[in-house]
Amino acid sequence: MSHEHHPPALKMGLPIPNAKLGMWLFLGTEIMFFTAFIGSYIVLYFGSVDANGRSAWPTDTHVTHINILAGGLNTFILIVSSYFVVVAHEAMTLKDFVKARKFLWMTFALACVFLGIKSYEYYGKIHYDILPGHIPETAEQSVHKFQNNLSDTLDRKLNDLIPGDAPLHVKQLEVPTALQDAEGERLIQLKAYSALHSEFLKIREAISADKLSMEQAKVKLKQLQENDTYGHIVSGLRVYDPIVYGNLFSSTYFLMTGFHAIHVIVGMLLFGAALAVGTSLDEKWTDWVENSGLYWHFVDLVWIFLFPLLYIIPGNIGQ
Amino acid sequence: MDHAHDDSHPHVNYFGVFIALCICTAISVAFDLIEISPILLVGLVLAIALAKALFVMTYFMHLKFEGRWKFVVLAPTAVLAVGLMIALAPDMAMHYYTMDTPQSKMVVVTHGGDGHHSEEGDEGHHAEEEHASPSSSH
Amino acid sequence: MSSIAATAGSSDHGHSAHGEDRLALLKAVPFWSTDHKVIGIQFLLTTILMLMVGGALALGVRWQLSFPWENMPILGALFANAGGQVSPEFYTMLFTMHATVMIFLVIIPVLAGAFGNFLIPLMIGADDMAFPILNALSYWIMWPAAFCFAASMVFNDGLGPNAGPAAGWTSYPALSAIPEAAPGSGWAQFWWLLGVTLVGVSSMMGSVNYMTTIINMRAPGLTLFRMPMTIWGMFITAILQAFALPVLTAAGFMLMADRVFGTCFFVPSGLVVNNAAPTVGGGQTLLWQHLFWFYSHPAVYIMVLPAMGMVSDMLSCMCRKPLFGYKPMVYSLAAIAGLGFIVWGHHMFISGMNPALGMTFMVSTIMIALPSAVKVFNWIGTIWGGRPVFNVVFLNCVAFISMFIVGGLSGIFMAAVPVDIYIHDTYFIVAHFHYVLFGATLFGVFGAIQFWYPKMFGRYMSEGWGKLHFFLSFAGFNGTFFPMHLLGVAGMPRRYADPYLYPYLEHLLPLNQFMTLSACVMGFAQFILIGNIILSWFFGKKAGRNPWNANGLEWTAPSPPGHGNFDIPPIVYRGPYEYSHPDRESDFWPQTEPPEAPKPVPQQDPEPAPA
Amino acid sequence: MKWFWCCFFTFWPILAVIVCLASPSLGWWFPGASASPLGERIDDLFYMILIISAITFIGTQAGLAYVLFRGAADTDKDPSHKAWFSHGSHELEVIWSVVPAFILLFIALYQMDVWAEYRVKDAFPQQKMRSVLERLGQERDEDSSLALAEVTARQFEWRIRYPGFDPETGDLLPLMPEPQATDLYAVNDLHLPSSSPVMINLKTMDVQHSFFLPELRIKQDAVPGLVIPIWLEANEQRTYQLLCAELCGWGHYKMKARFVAESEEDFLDYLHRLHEEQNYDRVENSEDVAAE
Ligand code: HEA
Ligand code: HEA
Ligand code: CUA
Ligand SMILES: [Cu+2]
Repeated sequence: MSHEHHPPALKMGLPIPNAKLGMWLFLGTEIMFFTAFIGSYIVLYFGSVDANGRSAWPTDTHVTHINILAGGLNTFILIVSSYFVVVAHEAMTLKDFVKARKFLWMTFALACVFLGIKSYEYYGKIHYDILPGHIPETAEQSVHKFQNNLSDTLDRKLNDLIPGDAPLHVKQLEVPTALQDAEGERLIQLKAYSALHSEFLKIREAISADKLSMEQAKVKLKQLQENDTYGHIVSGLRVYDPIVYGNLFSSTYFLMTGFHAIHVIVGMLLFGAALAVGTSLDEKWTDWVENSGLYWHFVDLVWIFLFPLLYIIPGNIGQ
Repeated sequence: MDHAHDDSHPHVNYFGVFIALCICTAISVAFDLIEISPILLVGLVLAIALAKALFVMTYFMHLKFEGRWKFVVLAPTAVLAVGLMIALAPDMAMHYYTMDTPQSKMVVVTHGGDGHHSEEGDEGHHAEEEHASPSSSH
Repeated sequence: MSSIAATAGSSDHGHSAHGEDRLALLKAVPFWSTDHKVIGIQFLLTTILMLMVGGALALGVRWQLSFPWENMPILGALFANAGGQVSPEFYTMLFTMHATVMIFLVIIPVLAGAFGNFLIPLMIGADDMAFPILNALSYWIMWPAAFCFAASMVFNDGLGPNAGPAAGWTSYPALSAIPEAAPGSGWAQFWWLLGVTLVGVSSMMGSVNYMTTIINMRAPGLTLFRMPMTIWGMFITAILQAFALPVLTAAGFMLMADRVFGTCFFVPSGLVVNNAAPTVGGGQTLLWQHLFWFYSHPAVYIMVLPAMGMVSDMLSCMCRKPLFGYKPMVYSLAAIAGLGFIVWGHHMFISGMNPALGMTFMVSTIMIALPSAVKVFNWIGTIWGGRPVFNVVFLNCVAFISMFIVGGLSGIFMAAVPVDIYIHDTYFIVAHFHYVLFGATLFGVFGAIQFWYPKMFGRYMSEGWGKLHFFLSFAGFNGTFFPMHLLGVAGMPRRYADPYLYPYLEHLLPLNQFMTLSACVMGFAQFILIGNIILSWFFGKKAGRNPWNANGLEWTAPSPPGHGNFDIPPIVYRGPYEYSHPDRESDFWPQTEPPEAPKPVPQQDPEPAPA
Repeated sequence: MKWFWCCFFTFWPILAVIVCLASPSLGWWFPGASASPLGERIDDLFYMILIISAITFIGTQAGLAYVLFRGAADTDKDPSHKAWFSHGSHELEVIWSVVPAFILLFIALYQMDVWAEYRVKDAFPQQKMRSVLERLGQERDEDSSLALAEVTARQFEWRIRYPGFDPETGDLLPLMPEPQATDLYAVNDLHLPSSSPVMINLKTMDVQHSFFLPELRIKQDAVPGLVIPIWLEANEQRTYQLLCAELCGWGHYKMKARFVAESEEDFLDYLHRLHEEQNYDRVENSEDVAAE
């Protein structure tokens, strides 16, 4: 690490160790890194206008599945962990390494909790398919997405029923013969499949003729789901409402929180290194803990800004 | 958690700072729950975020006890960070030229959601409806 | 070669015992070493190799421009199929990779990587960098980056006319963001972006390291305003890197995500590209340009400031005269850097930017000529009344000044927005940046190689070959790039695989052929440089500690310095430019010489036993 | 040897100046005098900067040559004589920062008008553009667009959309932002009235392109997702080159098109011709087609 060769009296430069100075400079670069993300987000937010020239950013938390309480909880968790880090560092300077380890462990654990809550939020997004590139932005795209999802479901079912490597259209041709040979549960399944498939063909035709509006698609899907024979196959399907600028929204959301999460993981690695030495943690690690702590506080700082910008403000401004 | 009151070189009441940060967070979340004009809300919430950031930097990151170099390191980044956003705004956030994308030709009507927190509700996205003026571009 | 020749030889003999040492430094080069000198030399050799690669790609470009659609020799047989003909896709790949290699693997690493590494600890009297391991990493990460660039050239259909990144080094979306827009660029563009990110990481590691080292590890007495200009140049460059580069890295991640994960930061919706389905999106393409140039404009100063610093040092030494206006030089360096952050929009004047921004950026851009003017005049002032030694170092420095003036003045044309309406994206731009990048920076680097070579390897480089190299490079350079101004005025657009499709450009073919010829001369002249570097390891005249009778700290260390650099920890008493002090007998006054010295000692060389 | 190098560094700027002076006559210069009033003003600005920078260039290179020669002469005269020990001069620094500062500021401010006229929408010659449209007999209301055509770039061609004629009155319709049934289309062939300012809307279907008319000194990028208005005014009735100046893929170099500036009557005729071609339904030929 730092070489202190010259007698301190003759030392030029700043009265702080190289490692700490380097960490601060690195944090400066990190600020610019997140500035690019956050700045892009802010300008894109305002720049995503509709015909009225106003920002049409999706802000409704029901639509975006932004969970303000989860975000708030995560803010709280990071603050607690930041606090634990200072306590741990203080313990290090006081040579109370047992206490330092205890608090480092707690920080580490809190980081895990943070990531857990984050994954829960991600899971919600994935569940509602709020993923970049997946979101319909017009009613037309919604209907198409419905068609694609239905078709995928059918394909999956077909593959279940007729295993093998043959291409789908070949399997499709085998369905009538399979129907004749089948009996019992398999027969029921096959019947359900082919009934659904013929429904699908009608739907597809209607869509390509532009005759199925989104509302009609919803009704149609409901009918399908209520059907006794094949309702269970499509029970998981949904006609997704379009979200204008939803793709851009989810792009920025995942970008910012994703890179923040990567930073959290890096922080965990830093603490993990100090924890990995176990009971032999000693004053040689004080600088390490201090600098990892600085880094960790920075991660906290980023979140402190992400929380209002991503969660609170959009969630309230739209109404 | 009173053991935080150990005295080390800079005398900081870390626990106090911690409580302050928690209160700030709570206030932010509270703003979400009460009715308040959006502009006020943005201002207040950002002010609180700034306050929190300053707390973390001055006490947790010990900037209060560092020499003047802290300004030399932090001032340029702060200026550049704000400057970059300001410079992006005229192009990205306001549009001098007319936009020509499907979204920018729609009229988005938001039927403001009734409440806030029906988390991950059972139905899909349900509150927002768009009346896309039939996208005639192609 | 008056005063230098007179004393330089005298210290030769004492150091012949260092032969072992000398090779030790070189032998470490292929391996992992954390010694800053080894890393510096590693960088230097790598970048010279890359210069040849980038140059070969440039010659490919030149071939197509002077013999359009004719089978290309050598390179054509190697790369392009279809019988060695340059296809338009291949041409795009050629200039994209030419620029990429030259900028990311030659100019930036040779300045910051090679000379920054080698010189910073030596010139500030430190034993090594602040973070030696990080430093070594910043070199070795260049190789994965180079690998990514190489991969980007060979991906897809293998080596062939359809392979390679196809969006220029500026990589503007939507061309770079939508794979269908450039068939064949599929994964290539991704690899390219990954490569850029990796060099970015490398530079970032370097810059934090340099800043820490320069701030915190200076020798006692070396106050900020006693630092040599080289150190100032490196320091300010490191600051630029540190604060501008992360933005490009961030933007690079966004563009990569657009290509790979379906995000849409730079992809507006509803684009119909290559008859594919309309894009789903919502982003804005101009955002990339802003973020890209927010880095890449400061980056062009990253590519020149260290060279400016080195030239200042070399000039002062070669003219045996203090640097004219040291403080104005430092301030102007800082001013260039500061202004450099607020001018990026001049690359976007006609890109559909808000016109009000255009005006703002025009004023700031033109004003950046001011600190540059101060520098130019001060360099001339340094030679003025000096006693120049017309050696290779000096010649390259003068070429630097002369070429920088040309490149800078053409910058003024482009900075004037109305004029830029016409000359934007024509060869005028190409002329401009080759003048500043090759004409200024590379000539500065050639000089620097000659100047610090004795410190690196303990031997002089050959003057004769050096002069020949200089002459051919200079003539070839101007023959290649000066006519580009005229092509630009004639309205020849850049990045055209076949400009002669347009009647009003047809008559420019002979001129282009002349330029290609000159480029070959310039290109083959580089073999002389390489030969000179290699042969001088073995046959060069041996050099002592201070072969040029220079003042800097690096000259008080052995040549080449051993591990830990200084055998006597240096203490600094004065600035680095006290040449020809009237009260002294010798015409130089090393920074480390104590002022109370009873008698001026001409040759400060205590001859310590080598370790 | 040193005299050689002194001459060398003196010689090349002289050569450069000679080449520059000779190049217009060798054809290595602007593609003809500017064919538009705005272009003329751009050329004037270019020449102004050329003169300023030529003076600077000659001045600095001469200064460089002078100090080189003087240095060489000094070392010749008295080899033991030391260099001038000077750390600089405060007065000189002030002079050579203040003088360029004024020159540069002047250059910057002097450009503003032309730029504003070219790019700032409010500074467009709207009155003139309106009167052209009136002369063409376009039915106008106050807020219909001033643009006479819409140019859409795509890999690798230019698509042009003109407003069509009113089926009832036969009058020229205004250009609508969205395509209309009456619109007229052409590819790589832009016709516009000459001798008065006309406006077009520039768009792109795919990636970024740039609309470049070298003879008129006009260039503007077409940005995905934006409609950018450009106005132009061709002095002469003739055909001009239209190129793409922004890298847009492998075929960037071949986005060749022409711009025909013609009289207003010819322009209307052209539109009528387009109208007929487009509405020509090939009825007579339908049997031949079926027979094949
Ligand atoms: C080392 C690299 C370097 C340097 C130092 C510069 C320096 C400058 N550059 Fe350059 N530039 C590039 C590298 C560089 N540039 C590159 C690579 C590109 C193209 C990228 C791409 O598109 O691929 C580019 C493109 C570029 C453009 C965009 C053109 C376009 O695409 O349309 C512009 C426009 O303003 C510009 C301007 C300037 C100016 C004003 C300076 C000034 O700093 C110059 C200042 C110096 C002087 C002016 C000379 C000395 C001064 C005097 C002798 C005093 C007296 C002078 C006067 C009174 C006029 N540059
Ligand atoms: C530091 C940067 C740098 C350097 C040194 C150079 C050096 C050269 N460049 Fe480069 N150039 C750029 C940076 C640089 N360039 C950039 C940024 C662009 C813009 C790209 C874009 O538009 O995106 C560009 C674009 C560019 C173009 C325009 C392409 C176009 O727009 O269509 C041209 C055309 O002539 C060109 C030519 C040259 C030549 C002849 C050299 C010569 O100086 C090279 C001299 C040759 C050598 C030093 C090597 C000699 C090696 C050999 C002789 C070995 C031969 C071996 C084999 C053939 C096996 N360059
Ligand atoms: Cu279109 Cu280049
Ligand atoms: Cu620039």
